[in-house]
Order: sequence, then C-alpha cells, then structure tokens
Amino acid sequence: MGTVSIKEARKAYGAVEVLHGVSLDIADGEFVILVGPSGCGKSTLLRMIAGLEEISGGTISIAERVVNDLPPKQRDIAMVFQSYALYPHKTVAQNMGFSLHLARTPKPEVTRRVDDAARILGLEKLLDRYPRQLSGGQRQRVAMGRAIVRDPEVFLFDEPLSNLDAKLRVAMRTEIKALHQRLGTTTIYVTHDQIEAMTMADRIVVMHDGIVEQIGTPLELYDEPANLFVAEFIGSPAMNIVEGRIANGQFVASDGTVVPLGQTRGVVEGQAVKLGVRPEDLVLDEAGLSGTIVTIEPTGSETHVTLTVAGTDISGVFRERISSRPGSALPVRFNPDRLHLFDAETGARLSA
Amino acid sequence: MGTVSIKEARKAYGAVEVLHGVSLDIADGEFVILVGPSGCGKSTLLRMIAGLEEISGGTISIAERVVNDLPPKQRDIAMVFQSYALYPHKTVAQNMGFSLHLARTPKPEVTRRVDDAARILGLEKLLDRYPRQLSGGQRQRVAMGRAIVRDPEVFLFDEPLSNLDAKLRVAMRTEIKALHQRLGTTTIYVTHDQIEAMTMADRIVVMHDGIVEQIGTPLELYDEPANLFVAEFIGSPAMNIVEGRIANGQFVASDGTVVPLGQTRGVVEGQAVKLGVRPEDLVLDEAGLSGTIVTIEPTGSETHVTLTVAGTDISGVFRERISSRPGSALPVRFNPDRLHLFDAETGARLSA
Amino acid sequence: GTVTWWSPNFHAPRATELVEQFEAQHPDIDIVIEETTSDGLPQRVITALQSGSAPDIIDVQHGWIAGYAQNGLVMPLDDIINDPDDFIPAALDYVRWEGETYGLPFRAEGLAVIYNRGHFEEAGLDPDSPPQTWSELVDAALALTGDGRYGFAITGGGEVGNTIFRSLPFIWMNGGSIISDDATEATVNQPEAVEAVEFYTDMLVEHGVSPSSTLENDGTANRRLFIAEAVSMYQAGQFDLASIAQENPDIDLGVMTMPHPEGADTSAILGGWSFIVPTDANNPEEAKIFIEWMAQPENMGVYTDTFPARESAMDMERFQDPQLAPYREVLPFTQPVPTHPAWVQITQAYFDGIQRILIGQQDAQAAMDDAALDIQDLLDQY
Amino acid sequence: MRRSKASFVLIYVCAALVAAVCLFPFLWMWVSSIKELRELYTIPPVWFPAMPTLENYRAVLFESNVPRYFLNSLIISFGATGLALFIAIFAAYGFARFKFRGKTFYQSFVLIGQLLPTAAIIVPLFVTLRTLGLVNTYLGLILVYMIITLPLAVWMLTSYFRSIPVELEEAAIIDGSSRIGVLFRITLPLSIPGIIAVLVYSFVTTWNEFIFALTFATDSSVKTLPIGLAEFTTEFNTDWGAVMAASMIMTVPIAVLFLSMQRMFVGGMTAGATKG
Amino acid sequence: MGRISPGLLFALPALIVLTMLIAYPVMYTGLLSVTDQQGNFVGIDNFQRVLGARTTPIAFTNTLWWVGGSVVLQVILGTATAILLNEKFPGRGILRSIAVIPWVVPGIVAALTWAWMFHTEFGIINYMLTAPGVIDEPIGWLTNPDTVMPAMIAINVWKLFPFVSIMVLAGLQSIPKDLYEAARVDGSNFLDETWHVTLPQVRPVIVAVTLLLVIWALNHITTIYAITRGGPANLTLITPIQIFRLAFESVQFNQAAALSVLFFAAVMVIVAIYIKVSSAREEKAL
Ligand SMILES: Nc1ncnc2c1ncn2[C@@H]1O[C@H](COP(=O)(O)OP(=O)(O)OP(=O)(O)O)[C@@H](O)[C@H]1O
Ligand SMILES: Nc1ncnc2c1ncn2[C@@H]1O[C@H](COP(=O)(O)OP(=O)(O)OP(=O)(O)O)[C@@H](O)[C@H]1O
Ligand SMILES: [Mg+2]
Ligand SMILES: [Mg+2]
Repeated sequence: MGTVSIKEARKAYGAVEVLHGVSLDIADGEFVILVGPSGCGKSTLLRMIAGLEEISGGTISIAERVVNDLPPKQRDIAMVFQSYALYPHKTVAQNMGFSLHLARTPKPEVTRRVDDAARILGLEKLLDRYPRQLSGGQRQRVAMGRAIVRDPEVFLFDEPLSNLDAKLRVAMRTEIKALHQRLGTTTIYVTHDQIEAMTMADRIVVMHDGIVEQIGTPLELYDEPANLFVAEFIGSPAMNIVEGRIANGQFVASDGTVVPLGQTRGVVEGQAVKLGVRPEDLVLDEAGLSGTIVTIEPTGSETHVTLTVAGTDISGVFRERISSRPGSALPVRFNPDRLHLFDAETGARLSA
Repeated sequence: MGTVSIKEARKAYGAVEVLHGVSLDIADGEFVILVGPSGCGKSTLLRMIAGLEEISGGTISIAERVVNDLPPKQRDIAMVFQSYALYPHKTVAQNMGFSLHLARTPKPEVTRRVDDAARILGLEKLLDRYPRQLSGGQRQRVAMGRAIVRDPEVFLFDEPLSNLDAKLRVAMRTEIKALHQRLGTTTIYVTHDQIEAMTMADRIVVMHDGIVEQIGTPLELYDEPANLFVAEFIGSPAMNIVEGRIANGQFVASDGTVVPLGQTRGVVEGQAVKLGVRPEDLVLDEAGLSGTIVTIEPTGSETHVTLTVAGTDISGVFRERISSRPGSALPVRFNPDRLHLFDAETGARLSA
Repeated sequence: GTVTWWSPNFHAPRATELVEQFEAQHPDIDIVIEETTSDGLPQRVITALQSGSAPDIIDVQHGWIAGYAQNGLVMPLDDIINDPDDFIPAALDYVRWEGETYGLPFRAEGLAVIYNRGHFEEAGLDPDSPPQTWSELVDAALALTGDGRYGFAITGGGEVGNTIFRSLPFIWMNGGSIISDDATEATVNQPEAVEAVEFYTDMLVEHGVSPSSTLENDGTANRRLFIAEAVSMYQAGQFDLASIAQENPDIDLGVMTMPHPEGADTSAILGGWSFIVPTDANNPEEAKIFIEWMAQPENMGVYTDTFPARESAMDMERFQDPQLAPYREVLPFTQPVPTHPAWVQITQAYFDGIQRILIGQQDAQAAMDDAALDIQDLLDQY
Repeated sequence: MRRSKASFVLIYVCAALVAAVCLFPFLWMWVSSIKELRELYTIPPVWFPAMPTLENYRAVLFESNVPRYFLNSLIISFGATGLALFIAIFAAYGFARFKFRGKTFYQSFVLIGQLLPTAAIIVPLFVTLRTLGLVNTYLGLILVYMIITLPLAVWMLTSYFRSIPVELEEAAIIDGSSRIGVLFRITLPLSIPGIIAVLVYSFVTTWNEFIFALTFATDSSVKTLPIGLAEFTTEFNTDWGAVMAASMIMTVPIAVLFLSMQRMFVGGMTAGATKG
Repeated sequence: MGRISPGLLFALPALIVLTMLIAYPVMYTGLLSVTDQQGNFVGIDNFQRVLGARTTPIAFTNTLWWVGGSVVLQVILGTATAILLNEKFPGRGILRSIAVIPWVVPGIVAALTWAWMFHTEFGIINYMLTAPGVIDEPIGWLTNPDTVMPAMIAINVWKLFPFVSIMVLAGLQSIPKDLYEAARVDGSNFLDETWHVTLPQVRPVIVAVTLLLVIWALNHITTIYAITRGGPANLTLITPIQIFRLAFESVQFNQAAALSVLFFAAVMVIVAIYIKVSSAREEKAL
C-alpha cells in the first residue's frame, strides 16, 4: 500500500524556514507531479519523504505508517537525485544493479533487470563505462536506471529528464508511464517541463515559496487555476494578465479597451480585477482589438508573438506562420469562453 | 573579433572516437545553438573550444588565431558547465566575482557587475550562501552568473537553463537574448529545449554521433531538414514518418493508403520513399484518412493524440480539446503543402 | 626458582658463561638473562623499578643507585657484602645511602689521558715523559696544536656525565668542590673550583687546543677525532684502547694519568657498575645468592669490563697489560661523586655553566656564580 | 593543455630539489653502510669508500638478532596498523558524518594520549599493561601503539571522509544500504588514497617506535627493529656501519612497498559523480 | 534523546581502547603531581618547584620557537611538495616514494646521521661548503647559539614534511577536476588555481595535519635529545625534554608529573581553541 500522506510538513535550515507546512495526500498507485519555481522546496520535500532530510515539523506517513523517525532504508523508496549522485567507482551496470545486489537478488535476475533498464534508457553500450566517461544526459539516464530497476513502494523522481533531448524525453516519458502502468507504484515526480507535467500526472501539486498553491488534475489547473500564481505558472508561454475592472458585465482595461466576457459569475460590477488570457486563446481577427507586434519568434510548429494590446505586453501563440515585422499591427481577439478573472487584491480566481 | 572556426575537429578518448571531424564557422557576434541527442558530442566540442579537452585532430581558431595549444586562460572565453562546477568554498557572490577578481577588476566594479547578474538571475537574496545551500536551479543560475559577469570574446553555454522552471526559463531566455544584443558576443549554446533552440539561435547545428548533420537557421531546419535524422530530431513531438512509395505523383503507404502530395519535385515515379508529417500538420477532417486513437493527452493548450493511420502510429497535436476515448475513430488529413519526402535508402531529403 | 637478570649487551657474553658455571653449582636456581641496551637503559630501569614489576637483578652504574635508594626502589645488600675492606672504598661509598649499601659494585674504573706518541715526536715532545702538571699540559697541548690538529680535546656536549667525569677531577685536584661536604652549600663558584673550571674551559676558549666542535663532542666523539688523528690527547677510559687499536692501528698509543696542579695529586671520578636487587624483585633471596657468588673475586674478575671493584681480583692476568698501568695507578685517587638526591640536577646546572663559558656567553666566574645560585636552590630543597 | 617547456623544466628542478633533500642523508647512510670501519670517521669526510664492503650487511643479517626483530616488527606494525585503521575508520566516519553532543570533546579525547609527555605516561602505562598481562607480548605493543596511531588515523580519515560528497552516501542509503554498508562500499573505496597515506604513516610510526618498544618488550621474542639498532651500541661504542646497514634494511622495504602502493593515488576519484 | 547517537556509537571502540590505555596514566600523573616520593600529599609544592626552576621559562620559550618554526615550515614545504607530487611527469612515482624516506628512516638514526653531517669537523655539510670555498671556516652548526635551534628545526622539518606531503597529496585526489576547469576558464593561472581551488579544498586535511604536527612537535624528544640533549647551555631545551630529564635523569617523578600536568593543561587549551576555531570554519565552508 504505497499511500503517502504528508501533514503540515515543515523544514527549516537553521533560522530559514523553507517549507511552511505542506499537506498532501497521495493515493496508492497515484502519479503526482510537483511543480513550482526554482527554490520553492520541491527537492526538499522529496528528500524529506525519502528520509534524507530531518523533518522540522509535521508528519510524513508512507503506507499508513508514520516514517518521521524511520531511516530511508526502511521506507522502501527509490529516488532519482537531481544531482545524479552516481557512484564514481562503479560502472554503469554496477550503479544500476547496486540496490538489487544489496537486496541479495540472484545474479541472473540482477543482470536481467539491469539489461532491461539499460534498454529502456538506451544505455546498452555503456554498461561497462564509469560515470566520468559519460555525457551529462547519459549520467542522468544512469541515475534514472538506478531507480527503475527496483520495485519499491514509492518512486521519487527529481527532474529525471532535464538533461535529455526532446526526442529522448518523449520516449522516456512513454516508458515511465508504461512502467507506472505496469507496476502501479506510487510516484512523486518533480519536473519543470510543462508537457511532462500535463501529460504524465494524475494530479499536479503547484508549490511556491514553501507552500502548496493548488493541487488538482492537470486540466483543472490549466482551466481553473485557483489563483494568479498558478495561472501564470502553468502553461508556457505564461498566461497574459491585463489589469482593469468590471463595467457593464464587461472587462474594461486600464487604458479603456473593452473586452467582452463569456460569463461573469462571481464578479461584482465595478470590481478591480485582473484578466487572464492564455497565449493560445488569442485569435487573429481583423475585427479584433488593435495590437502592435513587439517581437515575433517562429518556433516551427507555431509562431510566438509579443504584442501590445490594451496597453499591456501580451504574448500570443499562433499556429499560423506570421510574416509581419515588429512594429506592424496585428489585430487580435480574445476567445471570450476561455478568459480567466482574478481578484486584483488577493489574486484569487473569480469566475469558474 | 570573436569568430570561431572549427576545422575537422576530432576527439578520441583512448580508442573511442567521439567526434569524427566536425567543421563549423561562426561569425563574430553570431548566436549558434548546438543540438543533438544525448551523448553526441556537444559538451565535448564546447570543452575543446574552451581548451579543457585536448584536440585529437583538426584545428580550432578563435578570432582567427589557432588555439589548439593555447590554455583556456588565453582564449578569453566564458563557459557555463553542464555540471555547474561551482566553487564549494566560495559564496554565490564570490563564485560569480571570481573571474573579475582574477582580472584585477576594481572591487566596486566587481560588486556592481555581480549585483547586476544576480538581479537578472533572481539571486539577489542568495549572494552570501554557499553552493551546498542552494537548490538545483539556483546552482544552475549561479553557474550562469559566473559566465555573464564577464565580457569575453566567446560565450559557451552548456544547457544553462535545463533545471529551471518554464516561467523562469522564458525570462532567462529573454535576458540572454538581450545580453547578446547588448554585448554582441559570439555565443555557442547547447540546449535540449526546442523552443530555446528555435527562438534564440541565429543558426542551429544539429549533431549526431560525433558528426554535424545540418547547419542552418531555425526555420531552415524545421522546414527543410536535410535528412530524416534532422527531420525527426527538430520539432516536438517529432515528425511522423510513413513508409511507402510514389505512384501517380501521390504517396502510397505500405498498407495502400493514398496521400495526395502538394508537389513532387525531386521524386521519381515508383521510388521507395518515406513521408514526413509534422504532428501539427494533421488536420481534423471528417473526410480524411481514417485513424484510430491510441492515446490521448491534453496538455492544456493543445491535445496530443497518437493515432493509427495508414498502418503507422502517428502523433498529432491539435489546438482543439478532443474528448474521444482511445480506440475510437478520428479521421484526419495531412496538410499536403507541408509534407516532407525522404529517400527510403539514404534518408536524404527529396522534395524542397 | 628463577632469577631474572638484566645484563647490558656489553656484559652479556661473559654473563652467559658465568651463569653456566653458577647453575652447575646451584642446580635449583635458574638464572635468566635479559639483555639490555645502553640506549635508554636509565629509562627502562626506572620504569621497571617504579612500576613495580622489576627483574631480580639489574646491572646499573654506581651513580644511579642513590636515586633509586632514596625512592625506596632497591634493597640493601649489606648482608651479602662479605669482605667490605676488600672493595675499593670509593665504590662502596658510592652505593651507600643513609648508612646502608644498596648496590654491590663489581666494576670500577677511572679516566686517564690517552695520547698519540707519534704526534708528540712530530711536535718535538718526548712521548715517554708526558706532561705531569697543568702548565706542562697546556704547553704540550699548544705545541701539538696546529694544521687542523688539536692538542688536548675536552668535552662540552653529549650526556652531562661526559663533562662531569672530565672536569670535576680538575676541581678536586685544585682543592675545590661543587657542593660542600655536608651538602648544604654550593661551592662551585669558589676560587678553587672556578680556577679549575677556567683551566678546563680555556682549552677551547683561551688556548684553542680543543677542537671547535667541543660543544658537540662527548667522549666517543673525542675518540673518533683521536682516531682521525685530529686530536693528540684526550681524557678517556681504558675501554677506548681497544677501539683505537682496531680502527686505526697506525697510532702509537700512550697513556698517562690526568695532569695535576703543581704539588697536588691526580684525581678521577670513580666509574663503574653495581648489581642491584629491586624492592619488588620476585626472588630476592636466590638473587642474593647469585650476586654473592658473582662477587667472589674470581667471578668478578671475569665479569668486569674494566677493573674489578675489589682488590683481590686485580691480580688476574688480564689486568696486567702495561698500557693499563696508568689506569691502575689512578684507581686509588678516584672518588665517588656526592650522593645527593638532587645530584643529577646539580650536575646539570654545573654543566649548563660550562657550556655557557664554552659558547662565550659568560666567563668562568660569572657562569659558576649562576650555577651556584641554581645549585643552592636545589640544595635548599632538602 | 599540453604543458609548456618552461613548466616542465620548473617541475623537474623542484623534483630534483625534493629528491636531493629527502635522499641526501639517506645516501649518506647508505654510503656509510658499505664503508669499512676506518673510513667512517675521517677528516675530511670520504665521499665514497675506496673498497665498498658488504661486511656490515653480512654481520647484520647473519650475526645479529635483526632478522628475528624484523619479523617481530612486521607482526607488530601490521597488527597495530590494521587494528588502528579498523577502529579509526569507524570513529572517523562517526566524526565526519554525524552531529552529536560533545563531538569536539570526543575528537580531542582521541588526542589525549599524545598530549601527555611520554615521560609522564610510560610508567603508568607499564602498570596498565602488566595489569592486563600484556607485557612482553605482541598484543601489548600493538595496543600501546594505538595511543600513537589512532590520533593520526582518526583525524586524517575524518578529513578524507568529509571530502566525499554526501549525496553519494545518500544515494546508497536510498538503494537500501546500511550505514556500515555505505561506509565500506562507498566511502572507503573513494577514500583509498587517504587510507593508503594513513596506512603507510601508521605503519612506519610503529615500525620506528623506540621508547615504548624498549620498555614494554624486554624479551627478544618480541623486541622490534629499533631495539635491534640500539643493540649495536655498547657502553662506549657504536657499530655505525652495522647501524647504517640495519637502517637500510629497515628503510628500503617500506619505500619499495610505498612505491608499489602509490599507484592507488588516483586523481579525480569522484569525477562524474554529482552535479553542483 | 535516550538513544545513543550513531555517530558516537561509531566512535565508541576507539574511545574505549584509548580510555583503557590512558585512564590510569592520567590519574597516576595527576596523583604524582600533588604527592612526594613517599606518596604524602604535598599540595602545590611540586608545581611551585618546577615553576621556580630557572630552566622552566627558558624551556617554554624554546618550545614555542621549536613548535612554531617546525610546524610552519613543515606545512608550507609539505603542501608545496604535495602539489608537486600531484603534477603529472615521468618519474613521479619514484619521487613519491623518495619523499617518504625521511619519515621511514628511524628517528634516532636520522638524528645521529644529521648530527654527524652537521659536525663541525667530520661533517659533510661543512666539507661541502669549505672545499669549494663557499665559506672559509667550518661553521659550528650545533654549537653556535644562532644556528643550533634552526638546525634542530631543519632536521625536524626534514623528518616530517613528507608526512604533510603524503597526507595532502591524498587529499588532493578527491578534488573534482571540473573545479580546476572552471577556474581555468575563469582565467586563473597555476598560482590562482592553487590558492583558490587546491588550498581551500584540502584545507580540512591541512587543518588536521597541522594539529597533529603541533602535538608531535610539542611532544617530540628524539631529535633534540639525541643530538644536543637540550644544550648547549639550554639553547635547545624544550619542555618535554625538561620533563624527560626530571623523570629519568633526576628521578624526580613528582616534579616531572607536576610539569606534565601544567604542560598538558597548556597544550589542551591550545588544542581546544584550535579545534573550535577550525571546526567553526569548517561548518561554514564545507
Ligand atoms: N572520458 C571518456 N571516455 C570515453 N568516452 C567518453 C568520455 N567522456 C565522454 N565520453 C563519451 O563521449 C560522447 C560525447 O560526450 P558529450 O559529453 O560530448 O555528449 P553531449 O553531447 O554533451 O551529451 P549530453 O547531451 O548527454 O550532455 C558520449 O557518448 C560519452 O559517453
Ligand atoms: N543547506 C541549506 N541551507 C539553507 N537553505 C537551503 C539549504 N538547502 C536548500 N536551501 C534552500 O531551500 C530552498 C528549497 O530548496 P529545494 O532544493 O527544495 O528547491 P527546489 O524546489 O528543488 O528548487 P530547484 O527547482 O531549483 O531544484 C531553496 O531556496 C534553497 O536555497
Ligand atoms: Mg530541486
Ligand atoms: Mg553534455
């Protein structure tokens, strides 16, 4: 039963508290992804679950057992470290097989599982190398392999794919999902990759400065961010925010531009609000708001454009190749059904 | 004059040759991005340019001077290491200021430049910390800071943003571009991030197993990949490849499905070819080819779908939210103007 | 029972021989010899005595015994000294402490002067009538000095004992002493003593007839210089004769007693070795039986390296070598050093004074005045 | 990259200097060991003997106790070094990787045996050994040498262990290793240069120790080489040739042993292990 | 916490062995220092006596010189040699084992060999200087008040700097290569690298080595005792030799014990301060 339950967990380094009471319940077999800005405490939380970091407050339970004082060995977890932490004096194969070896798994079984993992990770030809003879991405894959050869209660992955190229990353993503489906092991996964987060997670936990901002399924977070922070953090390029107020059931930006709203549940006439528009919800429309191009960056599949609309710099992502130059006009419309409204003061979501 | 010219550079570790003759000319002030699968030799090439790795063959010149035997100090380069290589006994500020200190820059000037860099990187509050007290992303930013405080002939960046969250990464991208515009310093940049590569580079160099596959501007690579490898490597999700042959100026897949082609320059009737279709060039079309959904992954802004079309698993990226379940049918059409044809044997691009 | 005997390595070969004889006569007593080395011997003996797990018999130098006796570490042996009058009186004086005799002396010797007859001839001196008095000594030394060669080597380095044995006799000959007989007063700065000290140190300081390395030289170093023919005369014991003969057989050796002031007698410190029985010995009774046997003239005469400590053993053939004559001659003039509890510290203070003179820090009077202050301090503690 | 000529020259000049300083007295010893008696002390000194002789070596090897003492020394030095290293590895690991109350005190305590002058402790130490019944035994000397070798081993190993990245140990713990397992499978293999250094120095320290050996080993069945050296000295004479020959016999094997072990000073032990 | 910390548990065997060996000697010394030869309690008499002796302050000053001179030079020379031995060049292996030789040579033999080489008349050193005419007169290295202590220190440095070099060399092995690379890219030359990467990285080793050297120097007898016995005129008399003389030459165990206790206390204070300061810095910088 690989449930993980974290209650009001706190962590302080000396006088600096970096986790201010994090609560999180993870069901058995769930795939939870932690996201949040650099330095918000993700690794710290993982390390506390693993038992590598003392818990300054609160409790952490694994499989319904409080593990606060249990050494890592007894928690039955596998972890991929952000810094790899490969054994420099062991070959790739030895690195990956070490935990099995410790568990007195029979040799042939170890070889089989290491070979399996190596195949998944594309490390077959490197099994006899030492870490110092590997490239950065190869090292990261070994770190990954060390975890996936095992069959623990809980997997903890700390940015396991950050140093891999896009193609390999997509492949690895599929492999990890397949692995998860096959083993059904509870997994806690830290990533900075939006696509990874959105496509792999059962639930995403958004952290910020040592607290949890929101927990939900990927689409919940994307479609109904609980507050400005989540709204801006999830999705890339980030959601555009326009300041203004509600007038006549419409949004009026500070410069007077009027944006019609699809629905206005939860807002009060005259209230100061912030309007959130995702870049992909900008639609090219000759009849739309007037915008001026600031920068224009084709990415191949899309075109990223920064425009000045309603006195604000707004980024848009268009499927179309746009050949206009910076400075030229580009009229756009905000898709009224996909707008987000937030309280200007608290940042809390207003409309559903 | 920060030109960098690499001629037939080779690198062997003992008997293993990892770079098989790489040639590359970089103009002064150019921003060149190296991409390629993990382990293809990108870091090795950077390290050879920096003078950290002996050159087994060929020559490397910086500013028109052959530097093969020059120590790093005399090459006037700044580098961000993939492994960070922070000085553990120096604070963040000392880490960043070290090169200036060595260059006998006056104290106030050092402070100013370090503070500037810290502000750009969001490290202001961490200046007195030691590396071990930082999170992974914070460390990476310090590594970045160590390079950008300087004003060298050439910047070498080895995956400088891989551990940062999407939002910070976008911000940093902008900062690096601004820095590059301001200083005009020749920059060689390794990344796995497609968007980074596409939006930042003047030219992209695609490497593979120690050779250069193609060099070109981002859109050249995206729109006219020289071969199958580049086609599949650039763009994420990767381009779909369907095997078949040319018949009647149309593409006929192995299973008989017929795909109309926009143009057929360069192909011969009956030739065995591979058809390349980018995921975003799939269009939902009731009248299109019949496809069966294998997996379906909403990412928020888009929906990634894997379908079986023409007997092949093909991935498509749609702006639409698709609510069908795996197993159900999804008829699609390939945008005929954006198809790519490659020789089935050599993998070389056929149509323009 | 078993008797454990610590015998130094230079005595041990003969010890083995004698033990065989003894055991033949006393089948019930088993003597086990443990060889000691002269390096670190004092520490080792003291550690054994002090820690209470000592052997039954130890060979030690006469001079060390007073210290052991005052700490109650050794047994009185009066009951086995059968014929006290036969012993060299100075030897017994040495090992006596508050009326009881704590050691049985078996070996005795004094220093004389060894000289290079060849050098004498080269310098126009008569090797057959070596200098008798202090002034003759200085004259001869001056005549012998020159060309990298030194007439008379004194010691100024090494263990304290080296310099005490070589300089204190000069003080005695001159009628002085280091401390008064009743051990209440430091007398080392009195004119007789100072004059003698000055005479001794002037060999280097004033006349330069002692090598410039004097401050680092002990008796052994002087012998080496003599062997290297860089020194023509030096004070030495009879044990040096064999070494010289072996290492430089070309030297034509002469021996004379130490020169004395006009009208005074020669003198020397009595050196030598005694047996002791530690208080904590396991088998003191049988140890005493063995020592008593060893003290018999015929055994003592065999065992000693130099001369035996009793007159009756002197008749043995091995003591009749003519070269040894001056050493026999000097024996009656030998004296023990005072058995004061602080004697070692006193000699150290004195020796420091000598060294101060030799390095030119102070003149003899000033140095001895300082030494006297230190010595008086030590005396006042008892 | 490749080193310039100038720096090579500099390196060799320094190397020659170090070699000269280290070797000079040693060469003098060697030259003395093959001199005849009368050539030992001459003015001026003789550089090289006219008639080199191996007589001293013959005497040392066949006519003295040195071979037997060599064996004793081997046993005692190996025993003392092995025991010290074994105990010290644990202690050093405890000091390097854990925080606990009074750590500084315990760390200083390890030094205590060396803070008291030898002269002060030798007698009571003898009593201690006698109480334990260990006078004149190998074990007795081996134990006593802990006083000398433990401080060295504990302090040095502590600092070597500290330089191994903690993440590696954490990884091993996550992999299911016990603390001891971590120590022996991760920390120790990565500290091999340190272990070698400590091993050599502890070994040599005990190999050359004189005062304790002199006092606690009075029987020739346990006497060690330094006592053997002292045995060439009699009351007023020292057989210098023999002492020098015996010293060579004591010294050279260890230098050769170290020559074979210095290969294990492999640089960049932790390369590729972590990022940061 | 009722539980004994695992760290202490690890240290326990060492602490037990040492306690077993050292407990009685410590008590015994303490007891001796306040009693007389008959075992009667005499209070601080012994302390007064040793403190009153004229040699005590002399020995104390000499000890400071001796320890300071020896340790500073040992650490500097040793570290420099370690850095040299860490460079790659043909013959490095041989040089490394040559560098342990001074330590391997038995202490007494080394001391006497040096004494022999320094000897005014017999000494090879004077011969080498006078023969080519560098100096006219042989120098009395061991007899001249100005040279005798430096000569002793030189011998001690010779004997122990290899210890520093091998220990530091071992420490150098675990410095990550990429730090040097980073420093090189940052524009550092060899000296900068040494100062900013090598030394800070081996600092813990140097700290430990220095501590051991200080203690050894404080307690070192062999070299000086074998060569000068503290002379001439107490110029090289250091406290441990004074104690040794008191105990084994003068058989004044009580005074020796008193002086030992004083010495022990002084050393303990030095060591405690040193450990506190260095570990405080360690916590910060590691
Ligand atoms: N010391 C070495 N010995 C042998 N092979 C090595 C050594 N160092 C690197 N390699 C190999 O050289 C190849 C190129 O390595 P490099 O670090 O340049 O890759 P990379 O392109 O930077 O990859 P990544 O994106 O994973 O960082 C890799 O396959 C790697 O395994
Ligand atoms: N030893 C320490 N002392 C003080 N602060 C620390 C220490 N270790 C980490 N921190 C701080 O704790 C915070 C959380 O660190 P953590 O490593 O958990 O961040 P993270 O969310 O994993 O970030 P990243 O995405 O950059 O890896 C950071 O701000 C970091 O600076
Ligand atoms: Mg992290
Ligand atoms: Mg790389």
